[in-house]
Amino acid sequence: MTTEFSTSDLDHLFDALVTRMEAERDALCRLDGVIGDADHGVAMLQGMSAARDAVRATNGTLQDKLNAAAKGFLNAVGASSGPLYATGFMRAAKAAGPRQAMPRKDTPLLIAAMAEGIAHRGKAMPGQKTMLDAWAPAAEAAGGDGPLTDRLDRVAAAARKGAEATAGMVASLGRAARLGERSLGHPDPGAVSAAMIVEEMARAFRG
Amino acid sequence: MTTEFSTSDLDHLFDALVTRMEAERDALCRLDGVIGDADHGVAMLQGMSAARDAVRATNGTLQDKLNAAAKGFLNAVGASSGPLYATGFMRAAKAAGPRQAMPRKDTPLLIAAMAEGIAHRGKAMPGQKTMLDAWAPAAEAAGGDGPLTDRLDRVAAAARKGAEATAGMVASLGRAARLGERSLGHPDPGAVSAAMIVEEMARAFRG
Amino acid sequence: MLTQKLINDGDAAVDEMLEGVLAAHGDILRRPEGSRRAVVATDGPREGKVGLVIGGGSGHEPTFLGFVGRGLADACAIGNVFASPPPQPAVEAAMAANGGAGVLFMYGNYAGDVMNFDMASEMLEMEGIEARTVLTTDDIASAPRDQRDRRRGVAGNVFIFKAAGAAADLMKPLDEVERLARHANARTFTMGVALSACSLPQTRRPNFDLPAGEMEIGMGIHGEPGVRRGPLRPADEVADEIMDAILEEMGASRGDRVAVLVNSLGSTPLMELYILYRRVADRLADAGLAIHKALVGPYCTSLEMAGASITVMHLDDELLPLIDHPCRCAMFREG
Amino acid sequence: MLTQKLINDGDAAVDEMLEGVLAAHGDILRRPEGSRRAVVATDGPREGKVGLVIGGGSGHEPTFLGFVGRGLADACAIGNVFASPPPQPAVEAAMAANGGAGVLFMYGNYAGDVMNFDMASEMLEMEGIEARTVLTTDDIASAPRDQRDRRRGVAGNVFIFKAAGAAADLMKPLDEVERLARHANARTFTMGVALSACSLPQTRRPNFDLPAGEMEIGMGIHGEPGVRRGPLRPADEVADEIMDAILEEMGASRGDRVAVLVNSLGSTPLMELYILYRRVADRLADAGLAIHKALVGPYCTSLEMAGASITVMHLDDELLPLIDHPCRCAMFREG
Ligand SMILES: Nc1ncnc2c1ncn2[C@@H]1O[C@H](COP(=O)(O)OP(=O)(O)O)[C@@H](O)[C@H]1O
Ligand SMILES: Nc1ncnc2c1ncn2[C@@H]1O[C@H](COP(=O)(O)OP(=O)(O)O)[C@@H](O)[C@H]1O
Ligand SMILES: [Mg+2]
Ligand SMILES: [Mg+2]
Ligand SMILES: [Mg+2]
Ligand SMILES: [Mg+2]
Repeated sequence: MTTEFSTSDLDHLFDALVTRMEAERDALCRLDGVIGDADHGVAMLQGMSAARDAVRATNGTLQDKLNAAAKGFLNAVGASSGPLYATGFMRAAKAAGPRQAMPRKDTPLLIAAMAEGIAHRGKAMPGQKTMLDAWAPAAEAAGGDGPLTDRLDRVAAAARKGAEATAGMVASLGRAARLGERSLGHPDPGAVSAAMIVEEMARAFRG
Repeated sequence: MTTEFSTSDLDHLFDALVTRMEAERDALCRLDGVIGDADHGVAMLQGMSAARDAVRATNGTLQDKLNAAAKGFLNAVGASSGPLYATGFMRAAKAAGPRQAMPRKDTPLLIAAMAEGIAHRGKAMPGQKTMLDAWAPAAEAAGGDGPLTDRLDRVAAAARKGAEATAGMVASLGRAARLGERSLGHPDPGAVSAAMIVEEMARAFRG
Repeated sequence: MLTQKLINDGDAAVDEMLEGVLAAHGDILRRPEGSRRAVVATDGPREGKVGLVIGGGSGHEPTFLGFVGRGLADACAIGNVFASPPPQPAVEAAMAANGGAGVLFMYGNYAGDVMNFDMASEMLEMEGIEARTVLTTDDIASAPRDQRDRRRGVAGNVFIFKAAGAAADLMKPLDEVERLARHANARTFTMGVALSACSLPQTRRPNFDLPAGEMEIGMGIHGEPGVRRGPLRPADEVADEIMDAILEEMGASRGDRVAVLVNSLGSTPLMELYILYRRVADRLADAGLAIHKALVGPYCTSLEMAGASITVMHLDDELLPLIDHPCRCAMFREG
Repeated sequence: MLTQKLINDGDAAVDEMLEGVLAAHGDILRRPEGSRRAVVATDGPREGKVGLVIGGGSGHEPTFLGFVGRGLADACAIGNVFASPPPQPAVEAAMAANGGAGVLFMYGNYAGDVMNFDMASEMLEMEGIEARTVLTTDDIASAPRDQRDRRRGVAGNVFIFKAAGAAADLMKPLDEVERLARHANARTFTMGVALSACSLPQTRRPNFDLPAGEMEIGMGIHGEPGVRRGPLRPADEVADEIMDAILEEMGASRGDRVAVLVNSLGSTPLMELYILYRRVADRLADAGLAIHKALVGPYCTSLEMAGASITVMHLDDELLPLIDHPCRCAMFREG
């Protein structure tokens, strides 16, 4: 296990993200079917697949690859997830910088950067029952200190907890907002997939 | 029990036919669904209801009432059953003649007349898997001798047996003809409803 | 479990639909005085013109009543769901369409329709109105090629009626309209598949059972079983099977022109129809045939049945201008 | 149990549909050079004309791409099923539609669409092309009246796009086209019910569960849950509930004119739509409103969902000629 997170580690992260989304596609669609339009799993799988292809096709720095991921995801998907994840990946690209590798201890910053991008693009506030309710607590946990694995564990746990908490929220943004009280009791699909993505990132960063 | 079959007996016969078709509508539709277009029960109920209404609205002879039944049935239904039963009722009207009542012992002739009308209109041959495969044997049995109740029992049994036998025939007329061998094993809905109608007529004629 | 429908009363569905159609398309359609189940084009029938009268069961909308209007059919007789109209509305439609040059009945070849329309023709004869009949028999799956006259009429109706309607609109005499109608029918070929059952408004139960993962090949437009049942296959393979059969029947030469209809039987959406059309266009191009006209959509339906049919009309110098002839119907417009 | 569809590969369905559309309607539509998911009208855009660009997810056909053509939209950006297109095709559509007088984006008000089209507008700004945006918000069930700008855009798109497209075709300047588009949107009201779920080509599973005997009232056009779930009721009662809500919102005066659309969400057949229309016409007559234009059919669908929506556009002297303005699109023609 090296102390560096390299471009090839990034390639593997995107492989893992695709595998995870493949496994979860139908479950995410079902969640979206309850309060949305049932396509979230399809969008996330298509987006991550395109991102993975773009990342693999790019021979460059972490920044280049993450920018390619952003573009690949966006052009394959559109929808809500497209602009949100594209902006997230672009912020992560900036945070990773034009390097072939970065210290693993700094990788939690990528999660914080993703969250910032998503918040910037979607203009959601925590508590509105969106993917930000998983990304924002993850970002907050990413800022903590202690050994890397502990921090990453806390990051993943925070995202998961955040996603679970959306079940208790009334949506006020996105497709589900028109549901009002009827959205209560059902987790937000975007928050649930966010927790999965954070978990895969944490696993990959840990090494 | 009178020995005459009167216009008011005819009214009651049509009541019974409507009640029977009400009870059998969905079963006949299911049979038609297997080898046809699933509407036979609907057509027979609509037709008999309109015939009943027309019969009741006509203050005239048996002939008048049966002609009214023909017109009522036809105009309510169209389809295959419409012209067939309309022609059948018109022949029966002729056989009954311009009388208020007819001897019960002659009533089997009405069944034979119905069968003739149906054969004339549809130009079917026995064995082609149509309602004629119930009506034709009924008509033949109607020509037999012996006490009325025995004759009517034989008429009803012949119709039922004829209808059952259609399951073993390959259709060569009507909607099911395009099915070829696939029609084998399924009784013809028109023959099945014909056996029911013959049974109701036999019951009414018996008194 | 009853199927879900937006209706009031199953027995009233056809009459209520008709009221809605007349309310929406009063500029194009009206009911002849005293008639309940016939409609006539407001500006179709005229002195000296052959009257084209179409008809059949309901549940196939826009077929049949949607094709009444200037340039196409003059009048239509409307039956119950999947049931031929009785003779009476056919007579009323014919009387309304009659311009003194005779009337042509056109409808799909079904036992019930033949009996009812033949009775109507006899009644018209007594009125001194000459009524001829041309049956449509475009469903190549419904009988072998040497028994063409036993075949059913299905979605090809659209092109066949259109050709006949144009001929009548061009004031051709009855003999000629009849000849062109037969000619149009002889050159029109359809085959379809069904992916789910429909249900009648009265029973609200699936008309037949089709297990998941299967389709019915050669299905009629009333849910009558087709040629055979087989596993559901990809759209391109379905299009290929149908196009193989149609191209074989049609016997066209490279350079010939065709009109094509990719038709939804009801609930199959445009997305699937265009996926089919893409393959159909490829196959026609491979065969060296030029697509002169393409229709894609629900033109001849079976209530909410899922499935599609493909129709190809083999055009020639006579048919081409008839297919291009403008028409203005309640549910179909060209030119 | 997978739903039954005539497709090849769920992920390829939109692209294959688009190929079919271009093959069938090459006289009206083409793809801009190098573009995968944009279409432009062959004779729409022209020097000095405001370019009207519409777009949204697929699965609503004929909305959106079917409304591209002379007199209506100049170009369209095409997303995945129920998913906003990304910015790139929106930019390509805008470039193709641009006649130097600015571009107007029009689409339904959904979070995803807003984000993607806003990104497209930013990219166009960098190219020196002025792009304005008018969101459609006609679904009265999707938010209270005082939050009109949070409402969804649904089947009313047809009338709203048509009014804006006519204004652009009449060579009105960008300010005026934008004003009329907003005016058209403000006067258009839609509400729908769903009777069954649709399913995505990728998952082929019902998008949501709707127990037999129930309907979803105020359902969106992507299967998003509506206002509430209730027992399935007769067509007249459904029409009444919707018309009560629309008439209340519209606040029209006796003698006013309206355009009406009774729309199928997919598998609801014409028979049911006309039964609904019959009641809608009665209700409008009772309110003293004159129906100037009536559309009945599948205009804005959700794949094979069962259900229907009713749209009423409250016409005035500005909107009436725009609704009557001729248009010639791949899947919609007027005049
Ligand atoms: N403004 C927003 N900010 C953050 N997340 C959002 C916003 N709008 C929607 N989302 C997220 O997007 C998810 C839906 O994504 P997806 O199903 O792919 O797109 P769509 O809603 O276009 O179908 C929601 O569950 C929610 O988490
Ligand atoms: N030519 C014919 N002669 C006698 N019976 C016929 C003929 N054609 C059809 N039938 C009968 O009609 C029945 C179908 O009636 P129905 O379902 O009411 O009409 P349709 O076939 O028009 O839907 C068949 O089961 C068959 O018994
Ligand atoms: Mg979604
Ligand atoms: Mg039948
Ligand atoms: Mg029938
Ligand atoms: Mg979506």
